[in-house]
Amino acid sequence: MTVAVVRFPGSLDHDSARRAVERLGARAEYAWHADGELPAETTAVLLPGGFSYGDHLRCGAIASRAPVMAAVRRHAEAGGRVVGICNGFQVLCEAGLLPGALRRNATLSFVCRQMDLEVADAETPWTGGLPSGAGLSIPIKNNEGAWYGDPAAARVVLRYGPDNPLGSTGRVAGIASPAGNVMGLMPHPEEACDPLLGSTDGGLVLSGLLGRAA
Amino acid sequence: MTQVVVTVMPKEGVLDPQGQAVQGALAQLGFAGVDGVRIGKRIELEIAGEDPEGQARAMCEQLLANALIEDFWVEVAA
Amino acid sequence: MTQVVVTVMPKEGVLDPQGQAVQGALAQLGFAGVDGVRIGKRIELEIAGEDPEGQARAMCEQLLANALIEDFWVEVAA
Amino acid sequence: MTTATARHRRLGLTDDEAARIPELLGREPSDAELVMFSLMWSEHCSYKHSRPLLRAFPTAGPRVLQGPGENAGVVDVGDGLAVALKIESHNHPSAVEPFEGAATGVGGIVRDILAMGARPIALLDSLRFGELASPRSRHLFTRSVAGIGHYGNCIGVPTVGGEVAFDDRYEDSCLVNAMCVGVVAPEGVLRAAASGQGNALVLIGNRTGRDGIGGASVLASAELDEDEDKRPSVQVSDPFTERKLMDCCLELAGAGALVALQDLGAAGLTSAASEMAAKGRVGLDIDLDLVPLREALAPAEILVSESQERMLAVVEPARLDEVVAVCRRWDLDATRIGSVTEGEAMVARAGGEVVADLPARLLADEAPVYEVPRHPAPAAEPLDLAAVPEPADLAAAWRDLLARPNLASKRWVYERYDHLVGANTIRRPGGDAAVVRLPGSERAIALTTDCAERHCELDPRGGGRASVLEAARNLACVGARPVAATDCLNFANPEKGSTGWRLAEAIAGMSEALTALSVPVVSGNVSLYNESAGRAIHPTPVVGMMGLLERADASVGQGFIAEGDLVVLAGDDGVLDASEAVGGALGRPPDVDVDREVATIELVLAAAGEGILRSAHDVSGGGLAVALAESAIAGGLGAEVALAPGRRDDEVLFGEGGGRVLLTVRPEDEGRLRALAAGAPVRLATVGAVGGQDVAARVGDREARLPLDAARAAHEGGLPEALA
Ligand SMILES: Nc1ncnc2c1ncn2[C@@H]1O[C@H](COP(=O)(O)OP(=O)(O)O)[C@@H](O)[C@H]1O
Ligand SMILES: [Mg+2]
Repeated sequence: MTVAVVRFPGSLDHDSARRAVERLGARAEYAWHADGELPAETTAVLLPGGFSYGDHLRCGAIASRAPVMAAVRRHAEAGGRVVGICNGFQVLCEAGLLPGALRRNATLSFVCRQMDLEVADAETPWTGGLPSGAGLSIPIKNNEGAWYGDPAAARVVLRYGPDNPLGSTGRVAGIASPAGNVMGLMPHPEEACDPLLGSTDGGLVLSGLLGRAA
Repeated sequence: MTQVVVTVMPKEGVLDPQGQAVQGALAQLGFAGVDGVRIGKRIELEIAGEDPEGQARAMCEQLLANALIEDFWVEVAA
Repeated sequence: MTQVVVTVMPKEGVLDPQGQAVQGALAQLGFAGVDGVRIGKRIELEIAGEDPEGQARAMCEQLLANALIEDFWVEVAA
Repeated sequence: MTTATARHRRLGLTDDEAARIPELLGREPSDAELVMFSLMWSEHCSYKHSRPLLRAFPTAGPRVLQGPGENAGVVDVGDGLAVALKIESHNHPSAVEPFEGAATGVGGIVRDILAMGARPIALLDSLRFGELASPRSRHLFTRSVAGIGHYGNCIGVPTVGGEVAFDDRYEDSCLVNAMCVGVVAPEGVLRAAASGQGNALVLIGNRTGRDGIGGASVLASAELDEDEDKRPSVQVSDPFTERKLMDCCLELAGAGALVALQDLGAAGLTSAASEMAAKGRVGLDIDLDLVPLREALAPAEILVSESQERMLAVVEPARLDEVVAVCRRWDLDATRIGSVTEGEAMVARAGGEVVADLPARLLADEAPVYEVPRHPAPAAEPLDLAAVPEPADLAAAWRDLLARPNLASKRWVYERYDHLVGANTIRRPGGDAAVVRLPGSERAIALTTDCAERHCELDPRGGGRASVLEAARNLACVGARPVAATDCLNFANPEKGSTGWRLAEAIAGMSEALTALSVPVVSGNVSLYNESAGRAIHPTPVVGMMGLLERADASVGQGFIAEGDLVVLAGDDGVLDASEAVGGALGRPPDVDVDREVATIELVLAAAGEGILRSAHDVSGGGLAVALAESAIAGGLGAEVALAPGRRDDEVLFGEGGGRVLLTVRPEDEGRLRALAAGAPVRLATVGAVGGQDVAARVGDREARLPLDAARAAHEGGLPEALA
């Protein structure tokens, strides 16, 4: 198992993501935005959080056009697992690998807060086999985290509880591709993989990177 | 070099929280009769070579605008 | 209601990181001859009552623009 | 008067200073040289009014790898790791344009840490504004917070702590201080001293524009309401470039490709280059035509531009290509703009002409030094309680205090900051101090900023002691032993009234407490002239302090843990003098007994070390009652306490000071706690127990009781409501 953690200029969470993946017993390799290929042994891809290209124009827009994204697209289209976290989610939507778009939070401010999430779809690899309605506690930290789109047209995997400061459509916190192999979420599982930091629920999400391709 | 202006606005019907907030702030400042505030981007560029307008449209489709939530138009300085 | 458009752009000489980043991205996408990219805001509003242009200027001075780093202008729909 | 003298005055130089320059040079300065002197000899760059006073601080210690004088201080924290720390002000720029001013303040302090070769891992912000009833203060506060958040969030350094206070005295002169902390291997510490004749001088990062020209001398060294037209063009922050600069410089430092590194801050290239040359006792030959520009600039402008997100490196010629390649990979400009030369001359050329040629030390080290007048302020009188109305309803007064912007939860602020990025934040904002794991180590550091400005106003020496002791107490409350401090001395005009005396007294008081704690000051910053329209700020010596935890998993929180735990109060009585309850700098707090307060801090550390502390919380603003409610809210558990009567009930509940800490322990551990205190000058009182869904405090036969929900609503709602 080798997870390619993609680095763009302005990526911030690549190192925490790498450590979280290694905690799960997998290898992590950085992939560079300017390269057209992923590391040869890549079995899954993680697009980490951050402010790629300074969040200029639209969050994730510039990164979604970077050379490495063509390789990520091929990996996804071949059924390979891909998770995009926060800015990585924005990149996946901008790249058209997931439906919808992420817009300015309803609070019109950055929000850093521990959030209660619930499993909306237990059939994807991204919730560690928890039943629908099961709860997770994972922090969010973003400025443009309000998912906007048609929930019916998306496979909603995680929802916020009643407290949805971002104002995302249908309380959406994370969605997957129809086949379930591509996942995007605003909460930060890599910040919730260590008991010392208060929660380990993030490991359930990231364990989706380790399973066989769908 | 041709001066080109690209304007990108939130799509009709897509609500614009920032615009609403500004409208609220204006009301607070005492600007009573303000309505329908919408906030978009103005992107000024200098484009070399053939068909600057066509190039600008291509830039919008490939990067500058997100068709799902935004409309755009291109003006070329006479 | 009068349709008014306020345009706010970074002042000449003031750093425009957003414009820089977008210019770099366009070059990466293969749009070679692009230069002088500057990005500002377009604010559309409907204003009721007397002298909509004057009102809009007042709004810019009080809220919509930051005179230290931004220039603005106001257009009133004919 | 000749136009020449008119010019030096416009540049902010006194006639004496202007007269000194030809004496030092043995000739008249060129125009560019005069501009360079005016900036380097400004208060902001030269500390000419404060340098003699700063010598009073204790700066030595077994852990100190780098004390004051470099871009940041560095201390050894064991486990093969060192920590760089520094706090700096960006007050005047934030008053002019709060968003960009505060944002570029963060950028500047981060580059100071970067210049030491350290990876920034945490930020803190210490803020002061006028009362929130004032629209201008609301604007300055909300926009400063937005700017700090924008920058810190975007560069991926967590903002883990800080403080905010609101007082009329900051209405015209707000304070925005930012602190940064970074990690580096002891052998990897970089310094700013240039060396190696023939080595290349490389400018890395943003292009140079007209940003903040004259900023150092004008913005930071003159009262704001003098000459509006002196205001420089505002610096716009570019955190995306800063992040690339961080990644790039750390990659270069890690590869050992840099001989020296220095950030470009106040006075831009002039300051960076002259300090590198002076520190290394070498010369520099700079070709200004090679500096990448954003717009056409005159040579003197290039020399002093304060364009942000730039670093200056000294590189061996053999490694120049490698350095440029790494910068390109990070999409950053890297340009050789000059070389290290023999001798001590800093030479700047433009268009083939020499525009400046002078010994760098004249700029960096030879600034005039002034003894500030030290007129003692008349001693304040203790509060006459008879003149202070006693609240009829103690519970209502308690709830009101919890909702005061100065005491209410600062969640509105820190939820706007990414305080988690990096996945090392063990104790988040909202407690007494943040706890951050040291990457790749079992150890963690604790961080806090504190200042008792109202106390300083009434008694600068006592307030100086109190500021240091509160910081140390905040660290002890999370179980961390204080190991190093950085300070930002925010004061009014030192040439006027008693300000010079207050500055000296505050430094003396801080030094007494620091010495008693064996905590050295390893870095700091001075911001003077914080007054305008005749309104001067309180003396505000902000203390940033770092503590060390040998085990990252051994930290203590402020929230109650379990029903039945005993609530123990350690420390002496508080008073209403200078308290939030009386709402300002009124009265005169009693002398601060450093030894007793240090003994209490040592007791808390000992108890934490033995693992018997269930919770610990510093008793600060709002006194015991507010501390009790905060621990209850944080733990989601109430408490019932009974306090010794004898003094006025509101003073018992809401009085401040006394170096107190509110502890909880299991009943079976109370004896052990008392044993640890045996023989030490610490007063311990078991005042009650944790339990229920109310916080209740009885004084004699009078009781104040708040349902936990009501307390939480007041504490969480206070700040948002003041801004609504
Ligand atoms: N400006 C700020 N930025 C980040 N965190 C803050 C800020 N202000 C307050 N906090 C958080 O709230 C905590 C409590 O604030 P406060 O009661 O003022 O601290 P104390 O009284 O211990 O000095 C601080 O220790 C810090 O964690
Ligand atoms: Mg405290």
